[in-house]
Amino acid sequence: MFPEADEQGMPVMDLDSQKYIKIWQGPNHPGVTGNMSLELTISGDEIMHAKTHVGYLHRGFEKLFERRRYIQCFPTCIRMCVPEPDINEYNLARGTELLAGIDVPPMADWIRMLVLEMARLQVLLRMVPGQAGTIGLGLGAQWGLYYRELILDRFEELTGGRIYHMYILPGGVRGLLPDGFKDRLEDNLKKVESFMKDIDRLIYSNAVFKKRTKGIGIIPNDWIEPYGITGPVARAAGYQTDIRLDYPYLFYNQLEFDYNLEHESDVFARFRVRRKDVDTTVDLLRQIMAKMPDKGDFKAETPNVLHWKVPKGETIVRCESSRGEYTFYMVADGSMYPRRINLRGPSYTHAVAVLEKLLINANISDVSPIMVSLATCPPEIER
Amino acid sequence: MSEKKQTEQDKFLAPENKKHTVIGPDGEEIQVDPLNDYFCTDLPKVEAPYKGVLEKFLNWARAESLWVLSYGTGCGSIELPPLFSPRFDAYRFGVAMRPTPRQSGVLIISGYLAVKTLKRVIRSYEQMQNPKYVIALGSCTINGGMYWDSYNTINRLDHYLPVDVYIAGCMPRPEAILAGFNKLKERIKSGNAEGANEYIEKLEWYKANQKKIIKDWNMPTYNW
Amino acid sequence: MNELIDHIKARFPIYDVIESQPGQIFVSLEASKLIPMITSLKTNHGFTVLVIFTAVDWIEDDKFQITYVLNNPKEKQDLGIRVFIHRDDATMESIHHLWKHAATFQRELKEMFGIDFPGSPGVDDPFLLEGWDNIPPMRRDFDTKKYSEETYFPRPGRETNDPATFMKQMLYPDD
Amino acid sequence: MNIFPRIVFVLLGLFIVLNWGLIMAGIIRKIIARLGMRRGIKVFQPYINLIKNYSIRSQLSHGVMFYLGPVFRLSGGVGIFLFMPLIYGSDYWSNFSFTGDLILITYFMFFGMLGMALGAGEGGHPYSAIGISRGLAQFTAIEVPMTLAILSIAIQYQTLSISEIVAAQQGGIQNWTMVTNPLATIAAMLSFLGAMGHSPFNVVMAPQENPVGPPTEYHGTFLGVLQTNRAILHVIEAVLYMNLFFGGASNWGVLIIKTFLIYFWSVFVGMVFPRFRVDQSIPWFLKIPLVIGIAAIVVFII
Repeated sequence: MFPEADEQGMPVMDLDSQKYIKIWQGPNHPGVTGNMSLELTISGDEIMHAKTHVGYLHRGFEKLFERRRYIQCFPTCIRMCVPEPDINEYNLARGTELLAGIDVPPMADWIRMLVLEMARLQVLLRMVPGQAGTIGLGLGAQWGLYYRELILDRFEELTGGRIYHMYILPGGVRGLLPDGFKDRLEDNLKKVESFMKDIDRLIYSNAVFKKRTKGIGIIPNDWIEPYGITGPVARAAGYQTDIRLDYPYLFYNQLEFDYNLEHESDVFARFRVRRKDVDTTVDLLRQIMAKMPDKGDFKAETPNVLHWKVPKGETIVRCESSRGEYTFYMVADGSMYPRRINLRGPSYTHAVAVLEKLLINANISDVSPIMVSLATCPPEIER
Repeated sequence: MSEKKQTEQDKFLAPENKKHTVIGPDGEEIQVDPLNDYFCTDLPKVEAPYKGVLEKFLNWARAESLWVLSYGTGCGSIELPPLFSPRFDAYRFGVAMRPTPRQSGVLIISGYLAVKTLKRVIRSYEQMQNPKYVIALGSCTINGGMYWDSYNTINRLDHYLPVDVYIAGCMPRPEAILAGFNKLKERIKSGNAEGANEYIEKLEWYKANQKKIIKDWNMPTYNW
Repeated sequence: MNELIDHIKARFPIYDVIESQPGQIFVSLEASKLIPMITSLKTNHGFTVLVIFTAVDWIEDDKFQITYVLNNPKEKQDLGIRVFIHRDDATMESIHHLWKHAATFQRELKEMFGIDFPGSPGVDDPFLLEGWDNIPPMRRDFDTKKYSEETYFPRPGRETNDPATFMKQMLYPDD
Repeated sequence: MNIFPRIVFVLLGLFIVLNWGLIMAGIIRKIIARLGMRRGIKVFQPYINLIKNYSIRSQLSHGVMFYLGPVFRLSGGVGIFLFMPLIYGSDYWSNFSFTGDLILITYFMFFGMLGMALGAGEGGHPYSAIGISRGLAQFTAIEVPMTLAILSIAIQYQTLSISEIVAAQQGGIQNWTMVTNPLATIAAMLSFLGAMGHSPFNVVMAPQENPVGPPTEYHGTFLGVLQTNRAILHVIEAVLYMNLFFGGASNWGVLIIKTFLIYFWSVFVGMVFPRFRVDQSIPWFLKIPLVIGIAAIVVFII
């Protein structure tokens, strides 16, 4: 029984009629990804109307950038997407280089690529087993966090930080790889691969898991462009998109890999795409380690960063995050401070417009699998 | 409450919390003012601790069984899942996550607080039961940290909630958080962690600070 | 890409054409011509994805720049369209009928810059802020530091040094 | 035996069962932790949690029924205990067992649920209400194969007294119901999965989908009573299954080992499966276990 709609298309639901309950999922709800909330009107177990409320993490980054010099923006900008901070560094560094016209030495680009792929692996190791945690299979998530720690160890060795690295700077990176780094990383990759076999058995061939995730949260193919859906969510619908292949940045055009596609476009298909992404990432890391030079210049000459007047101009920079296309729009006005840095992450549409539409008629128990399958990350909506 | 303030409060009220009429099952019309009728408007009272050995024993039990409200308020929440993972395993120390504020005793403020979150944090804190403890994670709860000049994040948490333990860093490593838990345990065992009673004693000051920045205060003074 | 620009130039008065990167062009346009142009780009030229939709405050010219970056997924091209409107009484035509998620962008712009988009669904709902009673925060005349100091009880003891003068002080105190 | 010594032994038995329930919870959590490559909680952590919950200073009540909910739940658990013979052949440890106790015990299993539902409903939290509707619907589905299995055993042994059923299974493993009536055992063990509240049938109290179901509003002493009840209930339901299907226990050592293994069966399954939605779990119970249960009856009628 679906409620009537008023002239603006909003459903009319009289809460006093006792047919509907309004419940809030979040902000402190373990099934909601991050600090955001959903206002759900339900009838029985079926969701009649959903509205996303964001802004719980709004820090005004884009305002703060107006008061920060370019180099001061770096420590701030990485906090915009907490689970995967390195893409912010890369985008900001690349945008600054494009605006200022700096050429980056090839060695720096290889190391950047290594860092970005390690970051992607780190996120996927949390996300791929963790998605089963939302429907009650927490064992894989426990194991996954252990293997994620191994990658974080490598980050710590390389950059000194666990979560926030600040390793990529305009003009290059902060340093070369330590001795024996590649061997240790290769060792970890082997462990990750054998762990992924366990995950295949535990999660992806689990009957109950399939039953819970197949056929829910289906995104039709014709939503993708009007809603601006990107990344694994679009690839699960059979839509070929991967920024690394479409708009090759760094040296991605020298590596061999392909789109990871699925066609069912339900929650399980999105989980499958992420699973394939892990294999791709591990493979890419191996290729990068094999192809990168051992030595070289890792930082280009830049002006004194505290007196760096970046010439007037505007540009957009994009890269592929683990969740989809991640884009920065930068405007410089010729002063030492950026005029405007605008971030548009995949969650901006996934968690607001798409989620509100996708939850209609869903079962209330399926809210958290659907949210996790869209990989919503509130901080990048709110900034 | 003055007339002007009343209309200001009404502006922010959720539609279901506005004064309205409900038609009962027998056709009777009932006037409802949800803020006064559905919510408890009483203020809390100070609950004095017991004396002597009994309180010491109970404090030991409270310290060894810390139930944390799983509310990731900021970026520090990215380090909370690793805390319960094989490498750090906070369960060893009696720390566990609870999904509802009624059953939890520790509120971890994991990082900066936007004003909108602060409102929910206050509600969650007030829904927790005495005794309750607050751990503030990260520099941003101490003096604003990275966001000291932001228009939407608070600078010092101790003006809004009584804080038991601060853990500095941006963001603090899991080891630091574990050390913070141990510090909290020491504090509870020594009987000094009476933040809940302190909050009730200085309720007016805390409420004045909270209402200064939460401009749309559309809830009862104390959210039971 | 250049053919496309020539083609558009023939029909719409665009100026300030700048190629910021290969395959990425920014053009400026009069505000009233925007809807016909992006409708034409979307239906005839394959620019089906809206990537960026944001505003820049040029307070010294008393203007808001609204930027629409459209993407052509087939040809791998980006076209940024700049539109300038006056800061006071800032109103722009809504594009929510062209892209479903445009309403979200418009809600944010209304809240952060005070740019109105009449007809966009839910544009007046608060998006990120709650109970905000000051001027829209992303306008450049809003001083976030002053607001923060007045509102949020700064803890005494924080020393803020401008990096450039601080460095000068530390390295060359005699100058 | 005189009534007063019997009451003393009942209280003593309750104390032992409560302690074993708490320690078992600790051991199980420890095993789960080891599976997740962790050290896990201290074995005595459930005791500390219990003391902590009883030491919460402020309590909120939402009305009389809210108070009575945990009390009903506890009386349901204690009620099962009172009529359950614990040790075979011992007059001291057979509690108030009488000839029709099997029927009474199945009634008590539902009694606690209903009382809890009334109490939690008064809490007024929407998640409580959702949890209650899910819980009652699912528990009704769980009861069906369970009841069929019990009927099958009653037909097999021609009695409704648990003591007599245990007595009939003595004399070696070949006499256990597990061997003599495997169909009923399978149906009952499948419904046991649902009764214990582990995955895949714990959507009632799932932290992710529904934090945390009926006990959402319960805290402090109320939660302490619920935890006490859970410790008793887990052991005593395992004792019921032990008595009906696995030959009972002739001393406390055997009881502890058998209840642990029976309870561990539900944990074991729960570790490797995610949870069903309630609209998937009810059809599941009404398909496989139900068919097996009917078959178990049909076999003995023929």
